[in-house]
Amino acid sequence: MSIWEYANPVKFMRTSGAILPWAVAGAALCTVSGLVWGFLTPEDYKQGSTVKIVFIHVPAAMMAINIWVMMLVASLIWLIRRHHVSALAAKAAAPVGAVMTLIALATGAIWGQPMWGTWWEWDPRLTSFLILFLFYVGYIALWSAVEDPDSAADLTGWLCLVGSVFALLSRYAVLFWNQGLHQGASLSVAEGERMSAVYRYPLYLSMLGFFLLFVALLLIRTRTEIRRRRLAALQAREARA
Amino acid sequence: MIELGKYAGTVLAAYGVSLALLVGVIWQTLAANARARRALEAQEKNG
Amino acid sequence: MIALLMRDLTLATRAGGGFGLGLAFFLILCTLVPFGVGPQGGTLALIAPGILWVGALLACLLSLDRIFALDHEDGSLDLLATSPIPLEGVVVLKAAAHWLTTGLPLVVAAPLFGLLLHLPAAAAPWLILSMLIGTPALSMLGAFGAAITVGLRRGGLLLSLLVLPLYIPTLIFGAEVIRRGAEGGSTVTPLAFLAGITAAVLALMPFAAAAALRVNLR
Amino acid sequence: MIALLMRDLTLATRAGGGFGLGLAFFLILCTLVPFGVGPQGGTLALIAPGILWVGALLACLLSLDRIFALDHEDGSLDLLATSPIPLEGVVVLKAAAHWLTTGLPLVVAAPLFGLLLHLPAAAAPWLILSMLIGTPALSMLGAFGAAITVGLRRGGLLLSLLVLPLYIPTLIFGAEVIRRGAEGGSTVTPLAFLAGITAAVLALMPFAAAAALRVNLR
Amino acid sequence: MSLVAVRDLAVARGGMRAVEGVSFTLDKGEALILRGPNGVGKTTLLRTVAGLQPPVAGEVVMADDSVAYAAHADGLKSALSVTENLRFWARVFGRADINAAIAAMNLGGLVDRPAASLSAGQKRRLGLARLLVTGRPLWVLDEPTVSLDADSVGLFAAVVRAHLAGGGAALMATHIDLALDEARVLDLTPYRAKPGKAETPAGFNEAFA
Amino acid sequence: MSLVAVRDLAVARGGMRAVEGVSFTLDKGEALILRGPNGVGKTTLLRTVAGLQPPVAGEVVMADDSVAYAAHADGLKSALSVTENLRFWARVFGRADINAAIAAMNLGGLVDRPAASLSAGQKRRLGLARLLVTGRPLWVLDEPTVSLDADSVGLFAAVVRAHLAGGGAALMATHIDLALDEARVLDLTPYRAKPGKAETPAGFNEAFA
Ligand code: HEM
Ligand SMILES: Nc1ncnc2c1ncn2[C@@H]1O[C@H](COP(=O)(O)OP(=O)(O)OP(=O)(O)O)[C@@H](O)[C@H]1O
Ligand SMILES: Nc1ncnc2c1ncn2[C@@H]1O[C@H](COP(=O)(O)OP(=O)(O)OP(=O)(O)O)[C@@H](O)[C@H]1O
Ligand SMILES: [Mg+2]
Ligand SMILES: [Mg+2]
Repeated sequence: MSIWEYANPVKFMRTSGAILPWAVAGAALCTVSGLVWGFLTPEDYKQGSTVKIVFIHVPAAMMAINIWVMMLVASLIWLIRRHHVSALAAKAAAPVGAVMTLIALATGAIWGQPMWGTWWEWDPRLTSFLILFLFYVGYIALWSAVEDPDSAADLTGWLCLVGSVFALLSRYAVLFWNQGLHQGASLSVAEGERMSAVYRYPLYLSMLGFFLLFVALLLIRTRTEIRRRRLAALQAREARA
Repeated sequence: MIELGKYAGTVLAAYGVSLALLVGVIWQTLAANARARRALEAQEKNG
Repeated sequence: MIALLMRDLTLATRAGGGFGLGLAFFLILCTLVPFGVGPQGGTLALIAPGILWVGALLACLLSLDRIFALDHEDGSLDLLATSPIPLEGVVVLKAAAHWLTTGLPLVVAAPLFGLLLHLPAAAAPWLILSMLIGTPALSMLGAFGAAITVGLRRGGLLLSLLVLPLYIPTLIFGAEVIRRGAEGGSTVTPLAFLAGITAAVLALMPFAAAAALRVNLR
Repeated sequence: MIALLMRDLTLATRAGGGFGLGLAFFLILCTLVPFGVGPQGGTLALIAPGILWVGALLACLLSLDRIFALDHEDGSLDLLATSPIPLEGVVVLKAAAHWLTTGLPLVVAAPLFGLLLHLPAAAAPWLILSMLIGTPALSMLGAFGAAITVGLRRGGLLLSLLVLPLYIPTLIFGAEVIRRGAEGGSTVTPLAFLAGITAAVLALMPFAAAAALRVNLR
Repeated sequence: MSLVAVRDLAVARGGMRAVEGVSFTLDKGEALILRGPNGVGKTTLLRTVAGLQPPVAGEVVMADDSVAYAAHADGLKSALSVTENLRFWARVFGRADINAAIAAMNLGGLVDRPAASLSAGQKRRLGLARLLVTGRPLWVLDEPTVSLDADSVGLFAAVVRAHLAGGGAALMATHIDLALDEARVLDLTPYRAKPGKAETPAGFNEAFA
Repeated sequence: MSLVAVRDLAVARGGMRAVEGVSFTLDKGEALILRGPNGVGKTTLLRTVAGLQPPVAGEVVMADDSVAYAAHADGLKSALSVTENLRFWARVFGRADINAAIAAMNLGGLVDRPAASLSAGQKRRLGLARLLVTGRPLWVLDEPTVSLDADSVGLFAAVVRAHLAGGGAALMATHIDLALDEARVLDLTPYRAKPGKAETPAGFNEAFA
């Protein structure tokens, strides 16, 4: 079975209906246990109990970026292969991505207050997330402003394409503009500096949880979009008859 | 009850805001889905 | 009369109604300014009151063309003009709807954006207060500008030119309230001026706007 | 092809064409900022490069909706799409006309407005140079945004929301050039980035904009 | 008494008189169709009668709040449903009941549809229902059937006829035949304003001509 | 060879096929009038033939650069004079001479007037002159006579007839009678698309219905 077949709405409804319970259960299990485990970890000698924030902050930040990449892929599939469900999936993903970005920003800001002594600093990492959020908002606004779904899918697809390039470009521009305070990615850093296992395993778990949560939300939201489109399609057919 | 030390407010605020946002999208997702399902069923019954 | 207000609010919150766009624009502006000015917290804090007010002005401004233009295009305005509601009432209601969908969200969100610009915490209540008092005047003056330009295609830039000068007094006193509040000084005088301007605008502009509308309906 | 450019320029300079409105808006903005920020020369000089660039961005922005919308409404766009000129060419010409009527006057007038904001004299040549290199990208990106929103009634605010984030890299490097120039530092790197962005935008965006136009003509 | 009496009316557009010396009255149950070539001033006359612009000379006598005006644009919001659209206009005109209008226009099956999803004919029916909920006796209609097909024109004529039968009146401008045989026709061509100094100029173009 | 050959064409609007299976050819000197009720898909078909939107199925065969399209909107700039408007379109279409068009449309006395000051009938004549300066053989016209009076309609018919006589062809949609007796008429009603799954959906509304 090729992945293109998922674009057939009926097939998608059937397959997603079968996957959905598992995704929901997995998401609930991993997110809840990851966050609870994370919440129960001991204090860091430097950051005190604020280290517990990492279990929300990092998965959310990761998903914020990944969801945009997923939207880019879905938009490309729509623009090239014209699979309608693909366009709807991109539309369905955007609000989840925007919320993930907001969570990363909010937890970061709250964390920054004790750590850096300020709610907000124009650090490159933070700033590029703010820009990513702007792109999410623009993308969502464009979807809701264009009435004709075919045009909306095409236009948002192009916007996603151009926006991706500019989000990346902005990131480098921002790095040039200001060197920041934020720590680098510690999951990939050399063995010696790695985050201790006490924090690492609950972090992995809640990252998996956030990912599954996204999958579950994406499936439900895409199904919602399909139903809405079907309703509109039935009404349009009636109006024309 | 676990001890959060002097950063209790910070940690709780971070978890609180995040959970509120998560619950927000989840609730919106489910509500919209239910609404769409109901509207579609009504249409398919009538039409 | 309440029906008109409710309809405008409903329309604004429906898909494509543009609710929240003003807020997003405000956010973008608060992001752009540090890119231009540089990320130093000290400089930003200094100019934050001014930037926040200018941002609110512009966010208001860009949504003004929705006040009458859509109703003009689809013929609603003609019908409203022949309805039992006096045209002055229509103006007030439309300005009120604009404020509720644009001004009020800005007031609520402004402290958050203040954080981005390192506005001192002491200034936040003054920010809210000054915007709460000042923004209704922005909507009402905007309604006047929108009434003047309603017949023009693509009158957006012209509208800005007409309305921005009218916004200057509100801007000056509004920013002054925040600045004095941040320094712990007395804010009574600028607050009084701000409130006075808003009161006068709300009392008088509906007549001017309705007159302009009548001309454009002709 | 040249005919289209000439027509757009003629239209812009005729009554109601809006030539000079962008400049006037820029001027108003440069006067609003001191009202909001306070008149201290030191602060103003510090933020002048940023304000000038942000002002140019906004002045550009507010005239964007004229790029395609008028031609869409009166049917010219349909006819241009069936004409021998490829749609990509139409996009480039319209963006060029927009730049000539909006961007270029801003470049020329910017040093004057720099005076209003106490921009140091050493920075003026850098201001002109950076705007000369950067503003064409603004017009071209704006044409893309205008092509996306051409079918929407009253898409002004949405257009800003879509276009302003795309302006960020240009803004950052543009303001950086002026700041470094004023301090006597090396401006080569930001200038190179600025020119690179403009070149890439001019090379690639016409295709994206033409694709969006085709969707909206459908 | 007549619903509306127009006496020696002169109307102006673009700063110049378009027609002058127009007089007519409309009683309950009467319809009057204005005709004339493009630009003679039909639209202008209708807008003056509806009170949207002041007359240059002459007068329009009628009771307050008796006109419902409609041009091509229907005043419908595509984001609102059929009910929401009608209820809005009903409330603006101080009335509550929209069911009668829905029934009269046979819109029953469509009440929850957004106006955007209606077909052209359905939209037209909704536009007519909007006239009904105003409760106004005098309909002033400007080219109400532009680009409508024959079926929709027939529907429109039937509604106008019902309005007349219910004691209303209608004043319309149209180029095409509406199959409303009971309507009187007034050709505006003979009333075209003569260039020449009038004592009160209608606008800049006349004041300086 | 024919100027345009349309074979088994299906066109879509709003994500759904409007008409399908339409075939016709137009030779030099021929005119075809499309008819059908509101919303059947006349406008959509014309835009597809003009190349403004892609067909869903079937094909439109013609030489490159042979279509001149015109809908209600005339593509005229009210700030420009008659000459400026015409010269612009002539240059866009790679031609230089506008005098022939001005003479043909009897616009000689108006050349320096801004388009804003023209009457509706004069505007229409200018719009037709614009078609002439394109030099394109196939005219695709969508409701070209909407809200024109009888005189203007007659003028329009004469111009189309001259175009046909000069070796051109015309494809038009209209609800009213144009007095172009030599034109063939194609009623689109029988070609209305049947709901039902097509293998490639025309858009969202078909993919999900
Ligand atoms: C609004 C502001 C912030 C944003 C948008 C943000 C964004 C991010 C992102 C994108 C990551 C993922 C890095 C990666 O794995 O590649 C991250 C990780 C992290 N952030 Fe933040 N951050 C913010 C504020 C803060 C603050 C104030 C702190 C604490 C002082 C902080 C501490 C961390 C830590 C410890 C990590 C984990 C690094 C790692 O091990 O990967 N962040 N943040
Ligand atoms: N915006 C305008 N500015 C100046 N003059 C105008 C304007 N609109 C119309 N006119 C002029 O006013 C006169 C009356 O126009 P009006 O629209 O009332 O005519 P009409 O009889 O309704 O024509 P139609 O049959 O085309 O609808 C015309 O001579 C016209 O040229
Ligand atoms: N913007 C739109 N969005 C969705 N559907 C549309 C839109 N415009 C038209 N349609 C639908 O497309 C179909 C074809 O419309 P089209 O305009 O081609 O018809 P037409 O034959 O030209 O009608 P008319 O006689 O009213 O001009 C109609 O059923 C209409 O409902
Ligand atoms: Mg008229
Ligand atoms: Mg049509």
